Amino acid sequence: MHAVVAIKQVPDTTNVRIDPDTGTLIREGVPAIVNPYDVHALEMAVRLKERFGGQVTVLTMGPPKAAEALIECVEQGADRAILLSDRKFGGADTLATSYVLAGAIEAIRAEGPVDLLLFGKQAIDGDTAQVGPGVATRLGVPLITYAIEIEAFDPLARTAIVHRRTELGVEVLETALPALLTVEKEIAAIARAPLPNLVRAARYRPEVWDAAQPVAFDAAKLGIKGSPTVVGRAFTPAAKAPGEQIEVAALGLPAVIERALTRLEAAGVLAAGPPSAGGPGGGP
Amino acid sequence: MGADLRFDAIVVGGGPAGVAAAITMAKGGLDCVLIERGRFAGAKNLFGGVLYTHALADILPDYWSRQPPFERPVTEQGYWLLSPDSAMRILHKGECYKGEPAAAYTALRARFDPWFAEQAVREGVLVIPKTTVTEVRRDDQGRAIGVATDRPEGEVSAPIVVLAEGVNNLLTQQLGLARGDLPPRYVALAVKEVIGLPSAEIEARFGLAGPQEGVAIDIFGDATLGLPGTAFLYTDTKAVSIGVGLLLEELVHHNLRPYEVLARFKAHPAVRPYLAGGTPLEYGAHLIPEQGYDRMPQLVADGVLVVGDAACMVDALHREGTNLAMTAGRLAGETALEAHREQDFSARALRAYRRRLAESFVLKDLKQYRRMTDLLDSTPDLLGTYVNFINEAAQRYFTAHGIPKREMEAEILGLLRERRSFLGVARDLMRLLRGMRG
Amino acid sequence: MSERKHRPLAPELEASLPRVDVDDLIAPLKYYVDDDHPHLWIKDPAVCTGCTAKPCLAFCPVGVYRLDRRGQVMVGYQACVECGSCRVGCPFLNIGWALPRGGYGIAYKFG
Amino acid sequence: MSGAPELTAETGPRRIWVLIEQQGGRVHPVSWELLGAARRLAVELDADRAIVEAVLLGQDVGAIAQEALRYGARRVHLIEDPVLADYRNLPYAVGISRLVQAHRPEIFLIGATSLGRDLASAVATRVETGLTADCTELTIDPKLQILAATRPTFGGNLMATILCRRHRPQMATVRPRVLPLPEPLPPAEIRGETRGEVVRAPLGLVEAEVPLRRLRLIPGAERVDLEYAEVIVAGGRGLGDRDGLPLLRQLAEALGGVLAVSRPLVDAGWVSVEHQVGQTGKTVRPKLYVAAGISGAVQHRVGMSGAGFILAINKDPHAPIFQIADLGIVGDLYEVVPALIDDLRARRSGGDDGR
Repeated sequence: MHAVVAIKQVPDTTNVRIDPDTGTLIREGVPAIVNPYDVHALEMAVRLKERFGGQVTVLTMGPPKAAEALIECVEQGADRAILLSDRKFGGADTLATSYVLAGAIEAIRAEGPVDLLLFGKQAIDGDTAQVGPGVATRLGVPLITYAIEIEAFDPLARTAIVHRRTELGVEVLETALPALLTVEKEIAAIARAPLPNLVRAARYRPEVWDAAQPVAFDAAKLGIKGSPTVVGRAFTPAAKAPGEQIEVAALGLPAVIERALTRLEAAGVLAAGPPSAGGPGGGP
Repeated sequence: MGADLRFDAIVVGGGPAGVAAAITMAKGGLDCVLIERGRFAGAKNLFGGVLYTHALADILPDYWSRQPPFERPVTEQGYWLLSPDSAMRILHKGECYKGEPAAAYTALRARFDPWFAEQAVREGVLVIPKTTVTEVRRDDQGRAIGVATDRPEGEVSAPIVVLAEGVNNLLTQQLGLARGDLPPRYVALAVKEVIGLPSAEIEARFGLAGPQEGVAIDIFGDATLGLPGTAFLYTDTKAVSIGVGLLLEELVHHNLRPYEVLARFKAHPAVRPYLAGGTPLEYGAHLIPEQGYDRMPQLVADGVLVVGDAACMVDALHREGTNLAMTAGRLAGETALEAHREQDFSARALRAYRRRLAESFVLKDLKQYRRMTDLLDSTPDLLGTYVNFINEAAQRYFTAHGIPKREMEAEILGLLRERRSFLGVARDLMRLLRGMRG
Repeated sequence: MSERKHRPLAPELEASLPRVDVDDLIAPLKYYVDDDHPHLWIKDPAVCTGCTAKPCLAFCPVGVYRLDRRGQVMVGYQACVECGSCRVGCPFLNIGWALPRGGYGIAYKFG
Repeated sequence: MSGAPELTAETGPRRIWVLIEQQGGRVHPVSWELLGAARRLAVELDADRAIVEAVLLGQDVGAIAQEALRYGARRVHLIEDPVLADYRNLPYAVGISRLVQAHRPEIFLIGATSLGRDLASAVATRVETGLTADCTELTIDPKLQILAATRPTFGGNLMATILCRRHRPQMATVRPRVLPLPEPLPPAEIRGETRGEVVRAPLGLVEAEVPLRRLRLIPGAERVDLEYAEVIVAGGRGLGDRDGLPLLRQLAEALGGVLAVSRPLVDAGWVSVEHQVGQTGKTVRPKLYVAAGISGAVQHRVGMSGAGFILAINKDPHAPIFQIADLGIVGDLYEVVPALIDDLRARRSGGDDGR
């Protein structure tokens, strides 16, 4: 069994601050972490390795500092780590990113078969959820997003049964392998890494692949050049105007409740939507 | 895998003491593992902010070329004596503090310690983060043979274990090397805030020529409500570090919230202008072991060496700690190298560590100031009394009242006498002298 | 060495202490919370009930110890910065104190 | 079967496309929201040539195509095929990509639902164009005359307006409920509208080519997931008593949401930490956040300030939570919450929920 996990090093958005003057991210003191969903993707891969044997390869595209994130993945049980790092990759949007990751995975597949590709459902910095589907599309492998459980996995028959969460409920899908899964956190609970993994990680240096070696990427499809989208403007969300404050003591309870429900309705946050339009995703 | 987890030496803790020991041992050819419980070396560490470089130079003579992440060189230093509404400032600056590398730098531990640990990695130390050592493993004769950690398959073995676990020295206690836990009267709780300011603003406020200059001020008196303790205000590159430390027993006794003491200090008219408009970046707290020479834990056992805060190596009077810790770490490392050469890890052999320490400034200073904590502890209002007196005396001295100077001098003496009898003053002076002279 | 001389704090000093919401102070701190593994605990709640001073409510620098409406001491270990004050400062040594599991707890960004 | 002959880029229609998301014959309302937005964008872009068209895939969904016309689509590109009965990425992506390549829309909007986000990226990759995810605002940049799609990033701390200058279509997924739901036109007006038409296209893919099968659907087996809950009712120290929790649970049920708490209640051991919102707990971004008896220390606020609408209930008129609340009720939560529950229940059963 060979699983490839793609990860991203992200600033910890629970701790992020934005410079109100420049509208840019204050990197000072913001810890970099492995995208939390990706950690669960990796954990799933490691569980499969423990059950079926084989290996887990982890890869990321990022600056040299992203090697830290890969080393954390080795701690968590990855056998091999590849850092795709080159100035030419810089400024990539999701299309250019999926081009590089797909190219790297092709190269890994050329060395030997890969059974499963695992991605976090999205990165917490951009929240786009686009790279996984993009890579699956480029590689022509089946895609299952929002996976929450691998019910069955058969590397010999090359099939798997995967649960996927949607607004409708949980879809149970049977897929051919290799497939690409983007996962929710419940795909696998994080187990505490054993000490020998940490020892190995402390000595491990990830392989670094650049734009020329071992994959000769098409420069036109890389980085800013290869990215159809650009950020036109970045700004901090307008500070909320102070909200309305109403006092039970002053207005009386019925008036306060009436006002509250009117406001909630106007804000469109009451669950009851129009019955005719109450489609699949209608209710929360 | 078992064979992989066998080393020549284990260091517990990635602070200055542990890293210094690890580097020294690795340079001497030992296969050394350093186990750190934080996400990275330094994640749990906090200090006021002044780091003396002499100890670093002894460990890494080429440290300057390795670009340590210091904040600012300390080119001006001294004391503020605060009364509730005034301040006597005694500061020293001069060309003597210039030149690279400087004798002291301000630093932030979550930046400096990872760099220092990285130097250990460069020297061949295996640094394992995110792992808490839970026990020192001993054979049936009580000799340390390794450690257990909180990770699955988490045993590591080595004939020598250096405990650099910090002020909460649970392992040292577990081994029976410390006589009981830290008593609250010999431990200070320090709280600190790092407050972000543009560097040009810092330079304007503190009268600095540029980022190549910095200030370290220790503050006494009203900053701690006159209670035994000190406060500090240090300039970092793009922030100031401000904090206050009080003997824990005082906090307990007076039911004080340390962050309120800090907030009060920050609001002092002599302090507030330096912080105005700053962005609070981080708040933190740390214990400082001030039990001194007479109550230090035993420093060695069979296969065990204790260094740094775990061994209470803090000179509170001179705000020195990291340099003592680094030096102790280095000397422990040298002792471990010797032990490996002789293949003798017994406490008797390791006692060379204590001898080395005794010959160094570490134990000499600790011994000299062995009575300081007791002095403050037994005379808790000493600081407040004298600091307020000095401020009032200064005010009289610097103001013309239309009275003869001789009368003014008598008045100043009177101010002192209101506060303390002549006998009391004499006794305080004696104690202070004894405290200073050892 | 000599007798403790704790004079009570002058009332005007007491009054000069500003009220600070410690939750605001710890807001910028980075914690890796270990959900199912509290590393602080009350050894014997009855001892706390009998402790009138409850200095832990004040001296803990991050306000880990608070009272619920029923007067019981609650332990918010998630906010702990692992300084150790409560371990040695509790007059009855009634606070169980362990190190968080490796990798969890406070991670200073400046220190 | 095909639509009107294509015209040249200079004179032909400038198409703004909207995906009509349906599953099992039920339309996700975001599709109508997007048709409304597309009509507005068409006016902003080019009142003469810009037209709004819908894309609809599925099996036996002809009635939905008619409904799309009622919501303002001039034309519906319809692919009906048994392979499309259940949503699967590959056949949908293939079908839509072929339509895109055939008709070259300028803008293509898709709901940021799990289906939409799954699909949009596959389509964008196939046609090699730019896609902006999870937008909350769409306009036409007045100078560049292209789509300006604004979206939150870094956990809502930063807004970014994304442009796709050269590639077409300019694709965006848009969050449900950030745009108003338009009124459908009455059926009579559609019949009178000559350009309202449904154009069918073949899928060009057979079942054997799809390497994925849906075995079954476990409906509504959704676990409580605070981080992604749309409605959260949270209690804090002001609850005073553990007995207040069932009350908040009832309010949460009445609002279709889940229960959360601030730190003191977790510390007190009333609730497990997975319900905790705040700096040492979870960060949430629901559409509605009801803070009952929460003072709103920064430590809590950092976990929930991204909520769409914050309703705060607190006795203390100076509680900091009121600084960020959209609506603050100063009063005893033990009075206010039961009254809210009663009214919400009355509304639900009374059926005066008009529209």
